[in-house]
Amino acid sequence: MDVRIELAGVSKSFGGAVALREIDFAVNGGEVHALVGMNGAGKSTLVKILSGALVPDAGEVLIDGAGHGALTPRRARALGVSIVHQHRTLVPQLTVAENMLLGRLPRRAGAVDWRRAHAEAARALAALDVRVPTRAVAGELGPAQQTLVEIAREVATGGKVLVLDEPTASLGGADAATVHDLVRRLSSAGISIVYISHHLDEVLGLADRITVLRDGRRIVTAAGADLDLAGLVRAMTGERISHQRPRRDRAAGETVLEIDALASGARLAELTLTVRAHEVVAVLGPAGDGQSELFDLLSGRRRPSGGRIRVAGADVAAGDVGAALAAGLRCVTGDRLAHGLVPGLTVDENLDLTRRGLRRPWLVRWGRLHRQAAERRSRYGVATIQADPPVSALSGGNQQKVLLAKWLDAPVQACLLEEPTNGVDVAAKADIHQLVDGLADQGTAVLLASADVEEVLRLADRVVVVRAGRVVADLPVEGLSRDALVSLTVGGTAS
Amino acid sequence: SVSTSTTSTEATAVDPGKRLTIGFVNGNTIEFHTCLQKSMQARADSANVDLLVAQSAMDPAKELSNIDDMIAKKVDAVVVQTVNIDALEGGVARANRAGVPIFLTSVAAVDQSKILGAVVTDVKKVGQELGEWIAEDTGDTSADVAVIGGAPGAAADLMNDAFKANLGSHAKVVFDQPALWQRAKAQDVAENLLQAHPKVKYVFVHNEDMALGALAAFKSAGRTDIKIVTNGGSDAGLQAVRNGEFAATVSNTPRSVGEMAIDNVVGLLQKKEGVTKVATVPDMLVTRDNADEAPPYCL
Amino acid sequence: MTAISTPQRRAGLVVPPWFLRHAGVLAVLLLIGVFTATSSDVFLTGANLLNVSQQIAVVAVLAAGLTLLMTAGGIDFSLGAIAAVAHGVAAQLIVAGVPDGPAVLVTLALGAAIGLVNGVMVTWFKVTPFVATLATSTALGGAALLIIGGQSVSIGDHLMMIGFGEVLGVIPVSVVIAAAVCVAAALVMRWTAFGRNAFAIGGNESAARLSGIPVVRTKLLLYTLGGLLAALGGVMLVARLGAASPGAGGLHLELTVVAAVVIGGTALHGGSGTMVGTVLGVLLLGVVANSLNLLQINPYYQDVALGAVLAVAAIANHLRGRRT
Amino acid sequence: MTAISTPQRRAGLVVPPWFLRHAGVLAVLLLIGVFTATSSDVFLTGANLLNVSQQIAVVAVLAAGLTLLMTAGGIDFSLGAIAAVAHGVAAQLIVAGVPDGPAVLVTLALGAAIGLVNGVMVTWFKVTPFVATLATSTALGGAALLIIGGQSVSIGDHLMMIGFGEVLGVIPVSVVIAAAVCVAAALVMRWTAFGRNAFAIGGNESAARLSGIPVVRTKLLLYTLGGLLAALGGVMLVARLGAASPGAGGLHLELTVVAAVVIGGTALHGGSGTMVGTVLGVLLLGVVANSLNLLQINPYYQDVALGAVLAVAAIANHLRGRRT
Ligand SMILES: Nc1ncnc2c1ncn2[C@@H]1O[C@H](COP(=O)(O)OP(=O)(O)OP(=O)(O)O)[C@@H](O)[C@H]1O
Ligand SMILES: Nc1ncnc2c1ncn2[C@@H]1O[C@H](COP(=O)(O)OP(=O)(O)OP(=O)(O)O)[C@@H](O)[C@H]1O
Ligand SMILES: [Mg+2]
Ligand SMILES: [Mg+2]
Repeated sequence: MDVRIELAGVSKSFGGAVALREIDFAVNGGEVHALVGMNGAGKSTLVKILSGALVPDAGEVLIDGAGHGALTPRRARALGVSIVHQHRTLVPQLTVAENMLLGRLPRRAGAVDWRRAHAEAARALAALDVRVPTRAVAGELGPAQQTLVEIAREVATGGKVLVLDEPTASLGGADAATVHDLVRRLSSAGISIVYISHHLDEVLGLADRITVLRDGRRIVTAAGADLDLAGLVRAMTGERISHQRPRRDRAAGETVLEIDALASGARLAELTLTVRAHEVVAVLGPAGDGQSELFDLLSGRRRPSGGRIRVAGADVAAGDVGAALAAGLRCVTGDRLAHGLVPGLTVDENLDLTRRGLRRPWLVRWGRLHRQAAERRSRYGVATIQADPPVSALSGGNQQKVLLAKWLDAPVQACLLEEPTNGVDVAAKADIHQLVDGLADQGTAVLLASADVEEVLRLADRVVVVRAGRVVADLPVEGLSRDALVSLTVGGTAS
Repeated sequence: SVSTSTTSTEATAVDPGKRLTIGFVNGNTIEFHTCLQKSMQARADSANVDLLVAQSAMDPAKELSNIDDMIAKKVDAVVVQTVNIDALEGGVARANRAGVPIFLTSVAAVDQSKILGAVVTDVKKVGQELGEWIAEDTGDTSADVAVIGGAPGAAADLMNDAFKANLGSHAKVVFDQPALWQRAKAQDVAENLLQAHPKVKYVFVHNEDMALGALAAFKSAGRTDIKIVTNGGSDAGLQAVRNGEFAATVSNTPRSVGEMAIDNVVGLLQKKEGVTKVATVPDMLVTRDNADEAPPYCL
Repeated sequence: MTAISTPQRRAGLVVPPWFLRHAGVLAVLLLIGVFTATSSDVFLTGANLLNVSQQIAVVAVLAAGLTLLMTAGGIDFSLGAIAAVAHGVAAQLIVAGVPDGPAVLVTLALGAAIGLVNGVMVTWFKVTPFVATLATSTALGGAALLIIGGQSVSIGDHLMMIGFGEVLGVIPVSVVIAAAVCVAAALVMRWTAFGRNAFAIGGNESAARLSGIPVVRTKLLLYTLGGLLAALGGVMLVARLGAASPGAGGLHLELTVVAAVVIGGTALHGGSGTMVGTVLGVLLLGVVANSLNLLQINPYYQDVALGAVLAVAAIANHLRGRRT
Repeated sequence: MTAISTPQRRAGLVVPPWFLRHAGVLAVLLLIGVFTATSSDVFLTGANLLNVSQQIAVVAVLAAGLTLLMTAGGIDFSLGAIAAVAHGVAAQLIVAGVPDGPAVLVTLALGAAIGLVNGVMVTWFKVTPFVATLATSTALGGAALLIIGGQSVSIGDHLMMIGFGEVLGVIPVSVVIAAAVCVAAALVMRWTAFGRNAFAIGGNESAARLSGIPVVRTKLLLYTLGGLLAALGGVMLVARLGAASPGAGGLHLELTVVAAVVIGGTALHGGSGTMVGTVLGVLLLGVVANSLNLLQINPYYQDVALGAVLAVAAIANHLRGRRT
């Protein structure tokens, strides 16, 4: 088999933090090459280098044997390397056909030949057996269909190497299976696929070869057939025992947070769970499978289509941000820049926002605000170069700490933490874990939505596994091994 | 504290040997105003007077600012072609307080005690002359008359009232809409007029620019029978009268207003004998017969 | 290709999609039309309807350019001022003895050049479109007066063909031009790669760039085209008036154009827009003005009514948007 | 709190941050000031500077409201029209015999009510702010003329205090009012929860809402405040003119206000803005107009020059933005 694209000794670091170290990575023609690793292992960084979005600090990208120093996304695409990002890049207002042929609509006598465009798009879709009407408006498609259209588009543009970065992260089981089928067909048609996923069983089912990254290093590259789930998990997580679970001597108290038959469209079907005081409950599931709805529903951003939320025995009005806050429920988003922080305002003021939203004071007392913020900052270890810079000037980890400090640095009844260590380095991660422990110690009921198995093992007292919007398992963490938990999480999607 | 107004008329005569500086605050950018400015400039040059000019672009607040700026420049007098003929109270008060004489052009009625002087257009007479012309033209047959006005205001009302009062018993005003001094708007209004009142025989348009717009509308509708009477005396207007496109117009030209304004301001400042404080612009009813005798509109 | 049944088909009724999309504006238009027709028997005469179409021809030409531009996420606040400059330049060229044809061509080229300047400010210097074109609009407003020296400049019998000519003995040439421009714009938006690229840029600029769409070039062309059409509007203006005159075009025209396009459902943030909508918007404004005139309503009420119609149409657009 | 050394301190020079932020506008302002001062000895006289400040007082009052609103990501295109309506209403009330005080209060209340209507359209009906206020602006433009019947309405000696009064014998009352409004707005933006909430909403509406900040109420208040200040501007206008008159306020004032705020560095998309910047923007426009007058520049060139200044300031803002 010929090598289509190759990374030779590629390194990349961001502001001193090394994301990739001397990576060698090759993709053969027609193979499905899976890339796995824990969060922050460097997968996305690697494929960004492949697709020209990032320039490596050292090493070389070889496409069909030729080296490319200055690869840009456009150039990579022209050379047949394209990427389907985790966030969709369709033009939402345009039809499927047009999105498929963006920038290269067929023309006859200068005019767009719509009949041919639709025929071409339909043919390209049909060739991949993707059943999406070409006249449908892209923005109105479901997430699975959007993914399929995007994959089909990249194939149709002549993609010989297709990078799929977590294509099934936000899809349910059936939709994921459609994507798997597509991937198999593509590879049998001779297209090379780089497949990133946290669903290890789907990786094992799909991949011809698997490369495992850990902390920016390539740990192993092996044929899919030579690896099993346990071996893969071990390769990913390594021998580290840094995330030792501290000895727990707290006992769960009264029930504080009750979620009763909460439903939201097709994504969440009658989810029921309770969290008691002094307890950390992790909701675990394939990424994007139901638990991503929790934030919108619990915070009051969106109204559920059914079910109730109760805090300390009292109903919380549905779809009302103020009611959720007043009930002592704090929801910390996993998307800090979209829903958590105001990037243009300073750190100290961001820290004061929730207090202001709750107390509704007339005046802002800057002196007190800065004093209180300074305490919070030191408690949460927010490090800045300037005195009080805008949040947008902070590193990701520091932004995350600001986010947590903003929401949790006052006694709360219950909280939802969505990916609380998103984009955070190891030291900060440990700090944040201690903070969450502290919350539970104080009596807060903590609901944790995290895709990071290590983190769940480290923090949770109880694990609730959700699949297709329903609870399929509810177990105490005590006695669960890491590998067992990984298997539990990633094990069901292909069945 | 508000200081009391001192009227400029109490000031002493200016030394005839002194080179005068006059500020001119113009109110709009349409043809009348441009010609007014040109003729004032020419007359000022020949009278050895410095003329400073500012443009208010139909904004009363800007007009006041312009007067302020003129006062700051310590001009000997300010001539104002106002944006809104009857809305210069603030400006007059300011000039009075600063002791700068203020002189108005093209106004209808003024409080003489607070100004140096004025050149007034006898809009009543314009309306009356045109009304009488139509009354005579209709004779004993009845006729529908339409008015396409500029913008409502005291002056327009005076002109319109005089026009209507002198139409005689057979002519009747059936349509009266303003076109805000815009030629294009006048064209639209004229088109609508034809739709609403196809039998209209006479149209009084408040100025010639708008009248030309109305004329274009009538022409394109093939209506050469409608008689247009208007006000102005511009070259295009006189030409239209000569061609029979306008039945009549009244010539009261910005050229004479401008020249009179400079002459009278200088005369009043130097307290020359025989200069009238409030002078009336000479006007002339122009029809095809006397079109060649009409005075030039512009320089 | 499976499951390609549109909701309309399912309902057993074939309604063209543009009809549904513009139902709000159409309803308002119909309402006003019916009301005026019952109150004034002139309204529905052929002559009056021709008048209306003639009165809105210039607005339609400018609106066509703006629709394209706004579809791509841009805006041009200087179109009215460009029209004012163009109508002055055309008149002065004709007065200077340049034959009609070349005079018109030079004017159109000038308009395009001004549009290009807007485009350069927006693409190269990255000034917000609103701010950039507000600046040029101000400057051009002064330039328009300078060009005609603040006086009416009569063009005599020139450009009669555009101003008063008729096709087939009834349809005014200006209406034909406006219709041609609108149809052409609709075709460009639907059938050319350039037009489709505008949609892609307005909908998702970074996706468009990654797909190899020449974003900067397309934007420059759009602003240039906007300027060109505004200049064409200016030529039509001077032809209709028989003279260039201070106050023609400018801000008032600009706002009418923006209002028409927005009422027609083109989004301010780009990515969607139709010429059908824009034409309906232009028609609505024209019909409202005409009917208020025919009904002899005090012109001051006309602005009040226009504002109310704008507000109602905007809210109707929103309500329709929420239902889907 | 460690490492609180700012880059400026390190450089050994204490420069206030607002200075750096507005260096572009300040430079343009200085340049024009110096040039005018050397060419005209009138420019720097106390009388002239007082004139300038008086001329920009109304603009400053409206700009203060708009700055707050734009900081929260809104825009109000109807402020000029509200001022026009207010100046007419105040005049008519006074003519009808209402004493000055109550007349002013009623006018301010009316302005606030109109602002509230804008706010309701934007928050409840979710109409884009630009479109909503363009509609009200059109309607109010007509209403303003209706109210005064299209004619000047003289208020005689009324409101003399506002129009011509002086504090300490030199400073005009209108300037004192404008300064008070600007200082108050700056204080509101810096020290009140309401003002800070506006920043949070403009910076990230979703985050603000999730933090429990009353987004809808804050926006309604902002539009109401904008309307109130516009009405105050209208009262100052009628007091200064001594009469309500057609053409005062309206679109021209509106565009000046928007230009001033934008030049002052307030972002069109919200989240940042300063009163210092706005005051500098207002000053710049005022000084440009004054100096063009003093230098006896042909009035038509004045608009061209103003447009050029706007463009230069916008590009300067962009270049400064890119450097940091
Ligand atoms: N633009 C950036 N600036 C700074 N650090 C970055 C940047 N991009 C990635 N990193 C860091 O590089 C490391 C590798 O990140 P990468 O996104 O490649 O991880 P990943 O394996 O894709 O993780 P996940 O499974 O969470 O997507 C992380 O520590 C991350 O914080
Ligand atoms: N633009 C900036 N202005 C001020 N301080 C900054 C800026 N960017 C980074 N910093 C600070 O510099 C330090 C290093 O930043 P950097 O982004 O490299 O961190 P990082 O290694 O990516 O950390 P993390 O893993 O938390 O994302 C941090 O303390 C951060 O607060
Ligand atoms: Mg990743
Ligand atoms: Mg980082």
